[in-house]
Amino acid sequence: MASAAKPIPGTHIFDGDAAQKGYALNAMCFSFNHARNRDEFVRDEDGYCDRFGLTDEQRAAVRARSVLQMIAAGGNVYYLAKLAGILGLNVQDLGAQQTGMSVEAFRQMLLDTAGTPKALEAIHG
Amino acid sequence: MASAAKPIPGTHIFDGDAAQKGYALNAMCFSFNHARNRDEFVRDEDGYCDRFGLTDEQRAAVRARSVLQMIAAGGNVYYLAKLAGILGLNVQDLGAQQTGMSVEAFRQMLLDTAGTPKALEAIHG
Amino acid sequence: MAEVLGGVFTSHVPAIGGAIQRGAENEPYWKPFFDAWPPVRQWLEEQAPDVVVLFYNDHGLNFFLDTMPTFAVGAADTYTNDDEGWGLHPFPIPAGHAALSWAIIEKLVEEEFDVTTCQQMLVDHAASIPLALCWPGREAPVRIVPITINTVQHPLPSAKRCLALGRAVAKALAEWPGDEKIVVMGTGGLSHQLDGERAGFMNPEYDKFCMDNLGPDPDALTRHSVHEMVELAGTQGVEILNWIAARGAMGAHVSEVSRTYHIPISNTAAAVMVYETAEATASGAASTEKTPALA
Amino acid sequence: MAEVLGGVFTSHVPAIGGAIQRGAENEPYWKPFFDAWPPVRQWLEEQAPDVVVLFYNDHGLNFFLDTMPTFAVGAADTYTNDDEGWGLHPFPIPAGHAALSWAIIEKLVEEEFDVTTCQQMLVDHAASIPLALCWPGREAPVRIVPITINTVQHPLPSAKRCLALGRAVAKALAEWPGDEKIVVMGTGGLSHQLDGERAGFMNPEYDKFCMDNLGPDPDALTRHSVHEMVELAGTQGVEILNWIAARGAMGAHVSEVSRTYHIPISNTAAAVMVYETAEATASGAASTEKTPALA
Ligand SMILES: [Fe+3]
Ligand SMILES: [Fe+3]
Repeated sequence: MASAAKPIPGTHIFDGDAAQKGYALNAMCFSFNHARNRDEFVRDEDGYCDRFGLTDEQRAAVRARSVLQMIAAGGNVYYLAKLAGILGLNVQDLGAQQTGMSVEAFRQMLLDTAGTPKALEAIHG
Repeated sequence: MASAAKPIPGTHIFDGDAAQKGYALNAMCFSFNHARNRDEFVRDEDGYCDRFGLTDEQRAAVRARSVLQMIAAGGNVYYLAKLAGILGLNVQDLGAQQTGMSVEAFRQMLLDTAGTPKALEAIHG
Repeated sequence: MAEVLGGVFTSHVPAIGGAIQRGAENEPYWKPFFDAWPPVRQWLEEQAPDVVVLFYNDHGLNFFLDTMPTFAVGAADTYTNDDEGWGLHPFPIPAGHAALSWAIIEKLVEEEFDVTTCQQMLVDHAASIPLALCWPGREAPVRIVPITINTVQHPLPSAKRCLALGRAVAKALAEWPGDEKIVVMGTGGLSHQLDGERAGFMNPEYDKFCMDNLGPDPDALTRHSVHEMVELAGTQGVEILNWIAARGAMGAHVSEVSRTYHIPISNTAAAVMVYETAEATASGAASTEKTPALA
Repeated sequence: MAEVLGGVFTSHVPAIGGAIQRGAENEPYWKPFFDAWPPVRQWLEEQAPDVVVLFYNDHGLNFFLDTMPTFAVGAADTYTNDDEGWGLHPFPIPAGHAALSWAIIEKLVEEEFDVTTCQQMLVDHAASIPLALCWPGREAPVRIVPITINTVQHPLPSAKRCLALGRAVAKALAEWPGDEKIVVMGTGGLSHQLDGERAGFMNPEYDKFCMDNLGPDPDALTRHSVHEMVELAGTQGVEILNWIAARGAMGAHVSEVSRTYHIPISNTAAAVMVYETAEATASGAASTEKTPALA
């Protein structure tokens, strides 16, 4: 059920609609808690996606390694993080990809936040 | 956690204490939803009990086919019913065994309830 | 606008499923129970609901003690019944109504019910047998929203809490923008006890109290604690909690359409009741007799 | 009589676990965060708790969307951590305190919380990393009661509901007849967002609001809806719900013992706080400085 509340720019609420749409993709990612499943995905990505019944949109998103497409296809980042792990991507890599920044620029943005007046106030009281 | 309420004669509340005590036995019974597990139990009862880590008390109760002992060992009748199914016992058989009646007498007791004044009032308004 | 037309309440004893699958409906043992159903089926035929919101308890098909929810709401478009271990063939289960499920879930969480949501869920005989009784020999021509209540592992939710759950579901149904015709179902009970030295216990007096009050004054059923309900109705008689929640989902005012009470089915005092709402009554032909014959 | 001594609140970013397992605590990136911990460990050493009641959210190790509880309470004597898919070695998890778990479950259901009870439960990095930070290099010398809150799939429980959950746990702890010394833990947050075009979002102003108010006026944090919390704290910043529930479990009055706030750990604004109750303060030596240096 889509939230009636006002949208938050750049932010996707993982609600019932998304959970329903993303079920197969998230189920596949949940399976990556087990090393043998991660190995199997690496060995035969298409076959593994078949086994979980990914939709065309989900398969395309996975093939493109596109986090935003995965989210549009119902992926939840808590589960997608397990796929990211297989792909050797950490959350800065994911952040850079989604924001269209270089990883370096994304990291710098995070560091810069620490220097804002509000942050200094929160850090130093 | 044992209930603080007054005991009900002949009645065992399946509470946290029982659920904790009975976990292995109930887990074994839950597995009997699958035909292959029922077959495996029939083929090798001891081995199957081993696999689920039944306590000595639970194994003795199962070996004795004693429902009251199974309940004392933490069994819950919703799960035990699946074991009863393997043993070819229906709920009248279970009732007879627990009340110490013959199955015929237990069945008659159930029928007799229908003839009580309160039952006639409930049945016929 | 969606309409809640009424509710079907019934015992769900596994042996009923066996009788259906053996074709034993007309045997002397079974006939008094199955005779309750033609009027129920006629009422359903006339009301032609699109959706059933089904309150029941799982008996260890979908849930185990590793992860045992107090309240669980199915949120799928597909559900299946399965082998429960004692010989029933799986019954056909109609499609789910996931969109309505999510609307109910949103409302329940908003109203501070801490539900477990289930996008995958096996539904057991407590759902499949009532559907097979209502629509025999076929997949029920409705979509379902299954809602389970823990009646297995104490602490169970109180009758008051279950009634409140149902009433919150009623709010969700009232706000649902679709135009579906909805029937609620509550299954289980009435008095029975399968386990312990008191096995075979039934209590027609308490059952009559429940049947008499569920329609006009469901709050009357919330005066007993769960422990008192176990004493009054038997260890499995607490399944009346499913009836209480389903009654809550029907709104404030209902009238009794039919009632059957029969002892015994298996070890159980079996009951079948239909209530309808003013919406159903207004819709016409169906309920020529609003005053229950037996109440 | 059991005593609630205080609470430890911390972020639980997986990368912290990686830094621990690599021995990177003194690297420039990590030092400001790990420097928060010696005083916390000293406070724990002095308080010597027997039990930790641990509020956190599962990230897809134990729960999946098939069966997703709003609130789940562990009820086991044994828990384990496990492979979550991104390379952390499982951390040791101390024994559970099942008897206390059941007392909490009884009270929660009595107070109309519809919890899911888990006699088997994997606990993820949101539990294991905070324990490893408190008691590094060993299994924590406590028994635990893990309580999870759904922060993954909306609708999430409101901050108000989470605070009420914690307060009901406080009642259970107050009634518990054992003589254990208890510390609560709330993990997750503070502001961060991993997903979407706003990834990398943090909000020190909201974080400071939370840190300033959690102790003296936790109800202040319940003024925001979950949707507003997502806007203010980021999609994963809603993990502050775990802090709010844990705060509720501490009772009415607490004093701040320590506070560290550091940006960034991974994509997260990381915070570590300790509050203690009057019981801990009365117990002596520990808190020579009751007034927080930074508040
Ligand atoms: Fe039942
Ligand atoms: Fe987290």
